[in-house]
Amino acid sequence: MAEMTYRDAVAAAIAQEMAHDPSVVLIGEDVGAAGGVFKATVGLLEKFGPNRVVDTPISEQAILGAAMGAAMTGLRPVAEVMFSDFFAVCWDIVANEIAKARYMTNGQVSLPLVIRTANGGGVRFGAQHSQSVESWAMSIPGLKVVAPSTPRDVIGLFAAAVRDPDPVIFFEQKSLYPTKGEVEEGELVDELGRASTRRQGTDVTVVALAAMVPRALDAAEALAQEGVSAEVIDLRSLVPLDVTTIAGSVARTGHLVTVEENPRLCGWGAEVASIVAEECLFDLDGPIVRVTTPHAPLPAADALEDAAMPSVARIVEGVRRSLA
Amino acid sequence: MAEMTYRDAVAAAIAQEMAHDPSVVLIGEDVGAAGGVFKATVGLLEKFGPNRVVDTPISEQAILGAAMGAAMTGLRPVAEVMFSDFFAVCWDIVANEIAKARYMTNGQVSLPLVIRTANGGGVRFGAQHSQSVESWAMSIPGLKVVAPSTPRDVIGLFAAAVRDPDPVIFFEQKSLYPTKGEVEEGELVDELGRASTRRQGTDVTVVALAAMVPRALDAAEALAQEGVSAEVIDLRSLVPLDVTTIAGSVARTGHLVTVEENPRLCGWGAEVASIVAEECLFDLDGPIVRVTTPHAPLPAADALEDAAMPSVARIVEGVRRSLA
Amino acid sequence: MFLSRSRSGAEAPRGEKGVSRQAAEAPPGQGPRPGTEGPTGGADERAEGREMSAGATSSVGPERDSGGPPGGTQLQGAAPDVPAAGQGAAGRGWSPPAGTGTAPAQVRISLYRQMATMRAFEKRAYDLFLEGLVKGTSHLGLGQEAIAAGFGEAMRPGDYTFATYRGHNHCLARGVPMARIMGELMGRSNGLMAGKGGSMHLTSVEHNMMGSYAIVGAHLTIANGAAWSAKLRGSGQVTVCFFGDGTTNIGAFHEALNFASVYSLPVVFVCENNLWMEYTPIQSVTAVARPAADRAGAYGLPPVVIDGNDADAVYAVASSALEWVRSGAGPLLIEALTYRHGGHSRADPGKYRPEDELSSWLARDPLPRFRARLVESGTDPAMLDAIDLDIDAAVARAVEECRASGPPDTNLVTADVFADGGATWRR
Amino acid sequence: MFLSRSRSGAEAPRGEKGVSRQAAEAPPGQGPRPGTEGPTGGADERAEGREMSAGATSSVGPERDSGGPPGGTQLQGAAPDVPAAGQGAAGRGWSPPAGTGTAPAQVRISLYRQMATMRAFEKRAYDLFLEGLVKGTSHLGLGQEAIAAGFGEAMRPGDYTFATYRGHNHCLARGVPMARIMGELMGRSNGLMAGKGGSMHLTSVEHNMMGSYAIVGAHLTIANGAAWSAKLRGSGQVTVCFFGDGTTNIGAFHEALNFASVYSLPVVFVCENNLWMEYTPIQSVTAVARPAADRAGAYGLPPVVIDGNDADAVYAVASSALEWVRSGAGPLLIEALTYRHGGHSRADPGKYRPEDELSSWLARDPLPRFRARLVESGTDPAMLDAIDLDIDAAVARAVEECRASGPPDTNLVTADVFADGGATWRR
Ligand SMILES: Cc1ncc(C[n+]2csc(CCOP(=O)(O)OP(=O)(O)O)c2C)c(N)n1
Ligand SMILES: Cc1ncc(C[n+]2csc(CCOP(=O)(O)OP(=O)(O)O)c2C)c(N)n1
Ligand SMILES: [Mg+2]
Ligand SMILES: [Mg+2]
Repeated sequence: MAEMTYRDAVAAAIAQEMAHDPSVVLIGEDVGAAGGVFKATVGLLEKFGPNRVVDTPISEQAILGAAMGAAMTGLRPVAEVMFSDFFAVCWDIVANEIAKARYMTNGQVSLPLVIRTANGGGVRFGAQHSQSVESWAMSIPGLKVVAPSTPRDVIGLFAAAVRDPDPVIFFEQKSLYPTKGEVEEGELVDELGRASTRRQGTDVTVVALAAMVPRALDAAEALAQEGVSAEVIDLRSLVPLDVTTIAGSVARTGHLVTVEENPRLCGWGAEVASIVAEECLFDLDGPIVRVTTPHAPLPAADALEDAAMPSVARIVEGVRRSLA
Repeated sequence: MAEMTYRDAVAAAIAQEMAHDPSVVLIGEDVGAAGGVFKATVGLLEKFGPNRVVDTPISEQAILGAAMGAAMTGLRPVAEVMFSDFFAVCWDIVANEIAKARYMTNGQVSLPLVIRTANGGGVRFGAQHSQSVESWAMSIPGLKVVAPSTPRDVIGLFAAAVRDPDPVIFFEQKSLYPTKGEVEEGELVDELGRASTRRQGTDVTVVALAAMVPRALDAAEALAQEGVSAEVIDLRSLVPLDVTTIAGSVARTGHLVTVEENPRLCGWGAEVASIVAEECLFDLDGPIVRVTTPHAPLPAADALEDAAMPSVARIVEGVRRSLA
Repeated sequence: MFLSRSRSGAEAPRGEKGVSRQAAEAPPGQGPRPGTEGPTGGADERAEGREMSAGATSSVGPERDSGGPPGGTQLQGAAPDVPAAGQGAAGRGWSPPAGTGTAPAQVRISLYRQMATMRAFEKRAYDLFLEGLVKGTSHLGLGQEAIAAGFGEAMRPGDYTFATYRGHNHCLARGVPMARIMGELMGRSNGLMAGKGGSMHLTSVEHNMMGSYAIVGAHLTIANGAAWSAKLRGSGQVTVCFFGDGTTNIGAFHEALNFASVYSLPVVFVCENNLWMEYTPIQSVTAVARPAADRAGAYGLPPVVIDGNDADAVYAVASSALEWVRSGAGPLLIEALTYRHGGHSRADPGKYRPEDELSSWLARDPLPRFRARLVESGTDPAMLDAIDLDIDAAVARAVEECRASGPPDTNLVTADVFADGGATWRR
Repeated sequence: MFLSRSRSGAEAPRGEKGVSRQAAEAPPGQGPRPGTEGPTGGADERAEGREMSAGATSSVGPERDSGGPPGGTQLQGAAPDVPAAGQGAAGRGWSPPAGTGTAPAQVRISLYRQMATMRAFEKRAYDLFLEGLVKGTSHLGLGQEAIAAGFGEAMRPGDYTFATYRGHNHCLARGVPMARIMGELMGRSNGLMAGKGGSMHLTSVEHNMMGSYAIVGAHLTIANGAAWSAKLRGSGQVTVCFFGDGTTNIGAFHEALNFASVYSLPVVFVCENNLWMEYTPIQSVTAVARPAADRAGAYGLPPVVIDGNDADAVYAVASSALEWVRSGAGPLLIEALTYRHGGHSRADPGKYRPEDELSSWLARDPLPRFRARLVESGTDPAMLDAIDLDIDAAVARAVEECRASGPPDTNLVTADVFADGGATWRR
């Protein structure tokens, strides 16, 4: 066991997989010599050399297109999109090409690739550098979608993503980069599609992802003070989605609250809520409450951004509404 | 009253607005001399001249960027994205720039513009030319989202979109282009955000959009044969969303089924379902059922595409499940 | 109606060129700034004015203040015939003036004031960052001031500016008050956008500073739109769009340049080539040596590289380029060589850059270089010192104003998503 | 492990060039096609082989069948040192061979057979559309056959093809059976992708036909990836990427070309300039006269325009270009002038095109032109007639095979979204 930041866990995860499989290559803007703009790829160029760690021009379409073409022909590329907001400049390659290639070719094409990206707000980058766009990826058939909340999961889930034969979008939550956690020694490889129950509870199921997990845990702690026992589920992966764990928990608690950094409309919280409303309706003893940011872009100023993000207080309030 | 195709209604709508306001300009690929690849802009170049009807290179980012810059500075551009799938090549301009400009500038910038696009499947164009992406737009704060189901609504909603001070994404469902409907004479201008109850019913609320509206009506007809009275709501606009009409109907029927062309995850159906699960849970007497395409790209072959799209039979089956 | 049916209809006579243009309304609140009395280029529309030499550009006088509309305002004015697709005239034939030009003394003093203001402002911003008062990210233009100042001086008040996240200088160049910019960096209620945009999105429509954009490349396409609108409205406004060397490798750059050239839009694209992207040297990821100039030919434009650290040269080139573009001869692409003194963004010390590269560029710092040249050509150093003192005082006042401002009202979180002032997406 | 730690690690000695490359495995099911015995370019890796003249390119023999891996297979083979960013050598120095070359008679017969096959196939496809049997959209390459044939003949079996929705000819050129292509157009179970992709997405990994792409521009970036992979694997494979004139104005084109040049990727970009986008002439929306060639300089590449309606010329240029690119000298961009005889897609009669333009191009129809030249140079017309008859019979058989195939099983709707064969997104 060693304590490690989420940021360092990213580099460790990539190093683990590059060492494990020589067909793994890393490509992106400033990922090499600079060690990444978030310093999440430090040391990889030195370790694996410029053949396998490639600094690129500012050409997101070219980067992801190269990853796709390379994945078709024998490599396992890991491509970085520096901020997840930049998916918007290369969404065609992700949503129209990568996601659909296997299907359209009737299974001829395999795309074992990972696209890593820094996702989410809380660090005062403003509206074009703070979005949580994991739901964009979730909505596109053919993509797998992963978003770890701890350094340990960064490694385990990243390894699973790299070894997966399908394209995986790997969301690193930027507000978590400096956070620390224990990581066991040795190779770590998880399975995609397993949620983790971070806290057991009996009164309400709180489903969260990435940076909202610690916040949901804080809310659960606060709720415990007032006698409410909240179960907190960390989804870890949106596709595959661990409906079994969610439904099992709701069957016991009768109440569901989702907590996401996304704006109000059409986020994964809506998907989870509507699955439960379809499959577990009669388990419910109260309304399904979604805690999100308002349906607005994220503001830059600290005071405003803090007010926009789901806070512990808003999660607590959401739980109260679900129980009312 | 005159009968008109949905396709011709588009041209009529644009002509109405260009005649009404000289600051309205039309820009896009093949929209001018060719009258549009769907023949939905026929006659406009002849009527309004090349200053106001502009044929462009294949440069979707440049087209939408130009629309944005022009809208900031006194024009009311109508830009065409030929197939809605191509939003993926210019999503940055839509989601990061157009949607956020007013907010980020604290209200300094107004973007009175419309982006028209041919949306959806059913015409054997395959996975990259058949997507329904209205939910992509719905998920981005700052955009209004409209999708008419009839020739009459094409005109009324388009006029409302053009006259709206906010950016509106206007989805023309390509499978509806050849369909016909009655259109009253004279200028037609609707209000955005009003759903239309296309059929009254007492047992179940079926919420649909665009090409799924006629299909839902067919299903309601079939259900009537078996004694089930379905109310069919045509949303017409996703943002603003007419929650009042939906909730009012569910309060009466106790059952909700959504019908969308989207793949399974995170579509507007999930949003509608989760709003109802949050705000009207105790009105519900059965599970909320979403009828969608499978979570897969759309296949090209007719036999396969027909199997993928929500059919009358699948809608009927969905209603039965909601009533079970 | 600025586009009358009779002129744009199919029946309208084609080929009526050079229709007299009504003077456009100046946007509200936009007086001329001192130091902008540069040459006023001909605003005559020449939809087919290709291959025109710069010398042939006629100068017309009256609309010195031909400010266009700020966002959303609909303008009066006859529309020129915009060339149909492909009739566009690219800016072939123009070349930058030789030498550094001979700007009036008054302009040069203004250039100095501008650069010194930018320098003092950004140094203070950096200090405030170190104090923890500038909380978000920020990207300084220290060392790149001559470009912002030179173009800023040459532009008319009605011209439009589009900049990147590295946009403080360009805001200042358009006359945006320091306190409003600093307030935005500090996330205060007095900020230009009350803290909602942050340092990367500085916008002041009132000053025709049409925005700072944080996604590489996008704003080149948006700048085209403002230029298109100006052209259609016949307002004589020119758009100037600034961006970095790294931006030349993204798709939007390519689309925007081709588009501008095809429609002969009145826009000047200015590539501030500071040799670096964030942490990667542009040279290492670009197929050509001069990232902008070596691409100009791909858009039918002349290759232009200028010394971006020489305010006189920038001003001379900017004046000539604006005049040319304003004449209707189509867009231009100008690559200005420069260097950022610091790192890419706030905390980055920029240590990845070779020592000698940095020191050679510091030796070409545009501010002392210009000051020395001014003094050499007879300007009293005491006068420049007085300007410096003035500026220091102004910066100090601005910071005080910001410190006195509270945080923005949290109600703003859901304000102005839509034109009705709110964020309501339902009924 | 094709990239051993010791070679790629920081401690590895740099600069080991020209490490001997193990012959790459041929992809399964891929025998040589008749008529591919053209020159085999040197597969020697020269990571720093810039400014090399075509004449200096060494030819090495043995790996005639150096087919690379099809999708997903991991290959053995030593990796060359890929140049770090910016060390890339662009293809400067290459120029197309003068004249139309002197291909062996056998190659020329094969070129004829290829073109005649394409022509017969597409004419039949058009008939089937009129019969209502081709239901989706489709885009014919009638008139553009010489490009597909010329490159197809010059490519090795292991080389990769990337094409657009107008890709029937390119599929045929790689040896994909007609019935599988026609079946896909007809949405039958015997289709190349069992009807799931449709005419716009024809793909046969088995033939290294790596796909047809329907979003303009995207596949240029994907082609780079295959080239990058080939380079890293040291397989000697070249990627050839075909696209239209209209594609040169979209951002992805720009990003792809710069990227290929920076990393000296073994890829040939072939612009089939047929003068039209869908219904808009390319000239009207492009800032330069030659949409690809006039942009080549922006990527450090030589401008190349060839007669795309002359199969001999295309073959000669293709052979030379492939050899050059295979040598490690970096990518090339070739603009081939041609014309589509019909409309953009199935129902479009193409009436918007000037009569004389169409007739002048019909007079340069590559098929009769080539046939006449063959006969002139001594080929027995009876032999060509026999080939034609062969082809007619083959087309008829293919159509019969399609007619006999049923619609695809509807279970395919949810098959192969993920690698486990299904569409399950939950547990
Ligand atoms: C599409 C996109 N990709 C990447 C980034 C991250 N990024 C921000 S600034 C920058 C470097 C830009 O370099 P350049 O254009 O030279 O401008 P400079 O910062 O030197 O002024 C990068 C890569 C971005 N903002 N947008
Ligand atoms: C991004 C994108 N924009 C628009 C289209 C629609 N479209 C399909 S083909 C085409 C014309 C392409 O012209 P060109 O590149 O010259 O190829 P050609 O069809 O002539 O072979 C257009 C505009 C598209 N498929 N993708
Ligand atoms: Mg730079
Ligand atoms: Mg073409």
